[in-house]
Amino acid sequence: MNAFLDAFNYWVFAVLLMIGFYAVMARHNLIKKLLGLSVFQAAVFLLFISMGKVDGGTAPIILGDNWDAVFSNPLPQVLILTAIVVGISTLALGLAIVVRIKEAYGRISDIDAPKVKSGADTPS
Amino acid sequence: MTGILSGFILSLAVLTALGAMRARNLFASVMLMGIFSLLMAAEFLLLDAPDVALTEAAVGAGISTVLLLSALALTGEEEKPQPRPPWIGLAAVIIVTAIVFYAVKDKPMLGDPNTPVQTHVAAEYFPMTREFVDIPNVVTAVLASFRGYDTLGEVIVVLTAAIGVLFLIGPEAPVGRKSPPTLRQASEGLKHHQPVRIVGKIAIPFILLFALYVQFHGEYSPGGGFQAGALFAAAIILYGLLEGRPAAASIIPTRILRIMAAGGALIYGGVGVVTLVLGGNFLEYTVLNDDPVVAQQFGIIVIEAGVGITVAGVLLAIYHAFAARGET
Amino acid sequence: MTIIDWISGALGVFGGFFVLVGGIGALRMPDVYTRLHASSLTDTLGSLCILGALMLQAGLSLATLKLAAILIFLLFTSPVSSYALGNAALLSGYEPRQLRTLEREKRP
Amino acid sequence: MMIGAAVAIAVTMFLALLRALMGPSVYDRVLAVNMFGTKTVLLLSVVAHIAGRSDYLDLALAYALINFIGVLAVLEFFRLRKVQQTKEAPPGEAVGAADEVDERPIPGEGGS
Amino acid sequence: MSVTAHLPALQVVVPMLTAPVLVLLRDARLCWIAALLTSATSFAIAVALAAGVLDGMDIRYAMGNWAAPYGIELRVDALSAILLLATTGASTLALLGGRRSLLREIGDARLPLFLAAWLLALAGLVGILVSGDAFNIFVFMEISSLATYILVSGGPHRRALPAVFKYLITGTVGATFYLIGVGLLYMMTGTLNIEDMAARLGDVGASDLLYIAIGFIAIGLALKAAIYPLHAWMPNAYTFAPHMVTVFIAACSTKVSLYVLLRMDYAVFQHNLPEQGLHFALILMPLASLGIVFGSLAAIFEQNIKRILALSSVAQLGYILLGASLVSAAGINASALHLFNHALAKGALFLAVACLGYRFAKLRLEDLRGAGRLMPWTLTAFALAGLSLIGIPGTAGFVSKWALILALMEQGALGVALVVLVVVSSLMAVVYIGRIVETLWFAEPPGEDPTVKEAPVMLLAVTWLAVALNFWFGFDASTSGALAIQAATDLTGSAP
Repeated sequence: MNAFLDAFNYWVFAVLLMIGFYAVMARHNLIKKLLGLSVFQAAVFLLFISMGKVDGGTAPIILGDNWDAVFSNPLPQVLILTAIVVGISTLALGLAIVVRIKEAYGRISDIDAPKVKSGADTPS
Repeated sequence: MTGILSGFILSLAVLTALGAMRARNLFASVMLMGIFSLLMAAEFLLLDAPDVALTEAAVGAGISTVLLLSALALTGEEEKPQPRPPWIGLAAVIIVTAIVFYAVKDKPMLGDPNTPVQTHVAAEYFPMTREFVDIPNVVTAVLASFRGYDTLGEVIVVLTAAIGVLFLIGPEAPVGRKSPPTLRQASEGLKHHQPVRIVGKIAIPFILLFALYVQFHGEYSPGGGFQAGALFAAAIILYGLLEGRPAAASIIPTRILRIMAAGGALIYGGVGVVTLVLGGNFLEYTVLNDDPVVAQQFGIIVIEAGVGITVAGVLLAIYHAFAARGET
Repeated sequence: MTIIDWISGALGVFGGFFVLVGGIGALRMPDVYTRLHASSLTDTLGSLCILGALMLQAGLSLATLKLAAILIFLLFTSPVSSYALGNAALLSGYEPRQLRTLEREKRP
Repeated sequence: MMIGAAVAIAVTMFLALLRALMGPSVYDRVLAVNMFGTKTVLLLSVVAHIAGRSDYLDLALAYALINFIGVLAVLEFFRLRKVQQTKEAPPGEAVGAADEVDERPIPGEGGS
Repeated sequence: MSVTAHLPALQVVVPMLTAPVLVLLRDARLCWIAALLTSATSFAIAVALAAGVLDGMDIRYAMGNWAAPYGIELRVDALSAILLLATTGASTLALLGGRRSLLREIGDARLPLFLAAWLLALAGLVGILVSGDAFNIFVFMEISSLATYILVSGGPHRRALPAVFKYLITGTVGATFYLIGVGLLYMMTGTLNIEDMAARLGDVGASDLLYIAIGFIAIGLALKAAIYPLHAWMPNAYTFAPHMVTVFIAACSTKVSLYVLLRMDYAVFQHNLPEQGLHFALILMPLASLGIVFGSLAAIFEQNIKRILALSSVAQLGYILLGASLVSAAGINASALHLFNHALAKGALFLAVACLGYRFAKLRLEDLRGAGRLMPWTLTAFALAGLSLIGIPGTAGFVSKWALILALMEQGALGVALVVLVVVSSLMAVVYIGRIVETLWFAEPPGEDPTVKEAPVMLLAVTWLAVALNFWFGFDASTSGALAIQAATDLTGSAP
């Protein structure tokens, strides 16, 4: 039980990864896919930040010139800052594509499906 | 205490993510994703990563909510029910999950100070920062100096996103034939909500001030160019929400936004070119001044300014592109 | 414990209580307007108490200044957001529950 | 004492989350998000106090700002949608269109 | 320090910093000139770097002058030099010949943004190639991917949009998988520098976590490299992209992901895990073989010329992977050669297709019946480049296929079976290339269309230049061969 709790962040990483990945794979709505992608990426952020945490440590911003305190690891934080920015850039570009798809096809799901089904696609 | 709180927040995050993925109404999903971002940001803070928390909040809960809502306004918000369960997707997910769970079993425990992650490269950053850069925020030192090349890449990624959005749905982009001919008038904002308007307008200068604080205090406290740029953009977006998008565009015209987006990246890259010309390696700030520590600090301030300008320009350009699409 | 600690502790407890009441109200009340009522009122009061308690703890320092900034900002924006939300709900034709139930009772 | 307050805030966050998950109308969700944002600000302030780091308060302030902007963005979204619906629907049906703001109930969407 | 010492940085920085300038310039013609000059400069730098590698120099560059595990290190070896040449060369040729084609497909107004994205894609790809840092590779992977999405989305047909969306989802999932793998490796070694990682992984030893990290990295990169069966995004993305973009990305973008896969696996994993070579072969060899067969087979039954060539790329990537999966110096040598020669052949073929696309709106075989009679120069170029793709002696394609066959023959009975597979697949290439040539040359045209004439001179000249290169490197493979041998020596530690 204790071991379970010690690794709780990593369990949550796995669960979030699964939720996001499922939405990306299984949902037909394109915006939902992008939301799934966000969850998927957030899981990875959690993985990195969790591995940088040190027990009893504090944020790697030195207060009052006290350089000898215990600090958590700054490197994963730097990596994830970059990754978050990459995530929002991908989201913005993806949404722009979705808007264009909506304009070109009149719908944002099942674009690859055969034409026969397009009747069922109109809002009910 | 923080352990329990962290576990609680993570549980809520899982619940929120599940809800967001299950909801059939996309608007509900977007709202839940906003909560999800806030939860992740709170968790990052508990894991001693205030810089990341600030960014996640500004980006996840702020900017991406605005972008998603603008996109929803253009695409509609109901998700159609899906006819058949996607077995291949489900199978892939189950396999990946099984693997990941298997991996988790072996991971070093959370918070152990003796793992390679803590002892190898990262531990050296503290004495190195103290000796060569001498700023309190080690995250900023690593971000802007030791791994400054990555951050240049990050700025370029943001710029690429802006180029993409402008290319796809900017003013010159073609409009598909399936879109209704006149979608709506140019946004007039929340003019009829008088109290909102007054309070919002009072808030704007303070947000701008706060953005400047985050920008220039980034060496001493959580923050830096990216967060400041996002907050700056948020202030202008707030003005656009209150007074209508054209009003926001008249404060900073889209032409200027383009210059900001490209100019910030050029400032960052320009610092690298200057260091080359002065005989150093690319992005070796040390050559910028006789005193290497002062030179590092100077370099960091300049490139952070570049980051801030690019991010503000890019986010605003993207906001305008989405909001203006469909205006008559 | 000094008297300041006592006051601050009491404020913290009050704040927690109000916040909790607001949460329960937002969950249990029957329609948007009543939920809005429960959450917005207690939001303001709860924030006031908790941030006040923290300010007392922090004493005269930069932290107090920041807390004050947060408090002022919340005091202004929170009611305004609630107002605007209620206004938007009403304008969109979403009627308070009482009217709706009354009408339903009129019909067979 | 502050720990007690932190627990109360955390529980309230949970309650707000339930409201966000349950809906039923879009306004309930916005209400819940707004409430959740305020509670996060309070929680961060308390955490800053417990951790003894006043620089975390910058974050709390930023969250408050962002939360406000988020709610306004949602309101603007409602307004746009209303304009769109009245434009797309014939005048006579405009009122009916507004009623659709209520989401259709979705079975099993209770969350938790 | 002299300029030469800074070449690795300049290789990336020059296109990366010209892109924002293009955003500011708003004149299409000026932008095209600037983009072309930048791309040509990149190519010149790549040539200089390749010459340095051939001289036996160990090219490294410390960004910001921070020593390796703390800062980011760039390094150029033979394998990256080969791909640097292919990438910058393809970009330069496509830009040189493609002005009118791009103007027609993208339009005057949006061309500056498009060319900025082009340079960013170039900067991203070369950034991956020169980087020696696992996370830095991720950043540049994202730059190149995002820029490539923009390029593909510029396609004239509306189906470009769903294609690019699928590409975006797959690409992001792939990059995120890679990031997870890098995160797990970082967890075990505490470093992000690839060489340092290789050095420290020995102390960590084999563990489940390590194998899972390897799995994530391999699957992520396989998604991005469109390795069979994870290639679903690729045919449509190539088909509906603007023609010039297809030339550029088909020549190099998937290969760069493959390069990262080889680099990580050979330099980091096989170095430390004795059985890793075997695992690598066991998993990748069947995939490569399946890719070779199904890629060629699907290409035979396809109607659209661009789709045929895209599916053929799946098969050709199979060859490259097959060579690599032998885990022998000769195999890597063949792979490295084919990376280069396939870029030449596919580049030339897609350039010829771009010529056709300039005159014909639709590129289905039935729409193009008899097109060769109207555009004889184009079709001749296509047929000659097709010979290189098939691997007829005298062409570049033959050199690498022969190297592959020699490498396979070293492997005994299994190798012979695989040789049969390669030969069969080459025969299938004869079928699909032959079918195109036959339809375009011998079928009766549907009707006289007076607007159809030969493609613009510049485009045609570039196409012929690419075809000529195919023959040049077929007759004289000394340069490419020397680089490939050195790449094999670097990766496996023994000369082929």
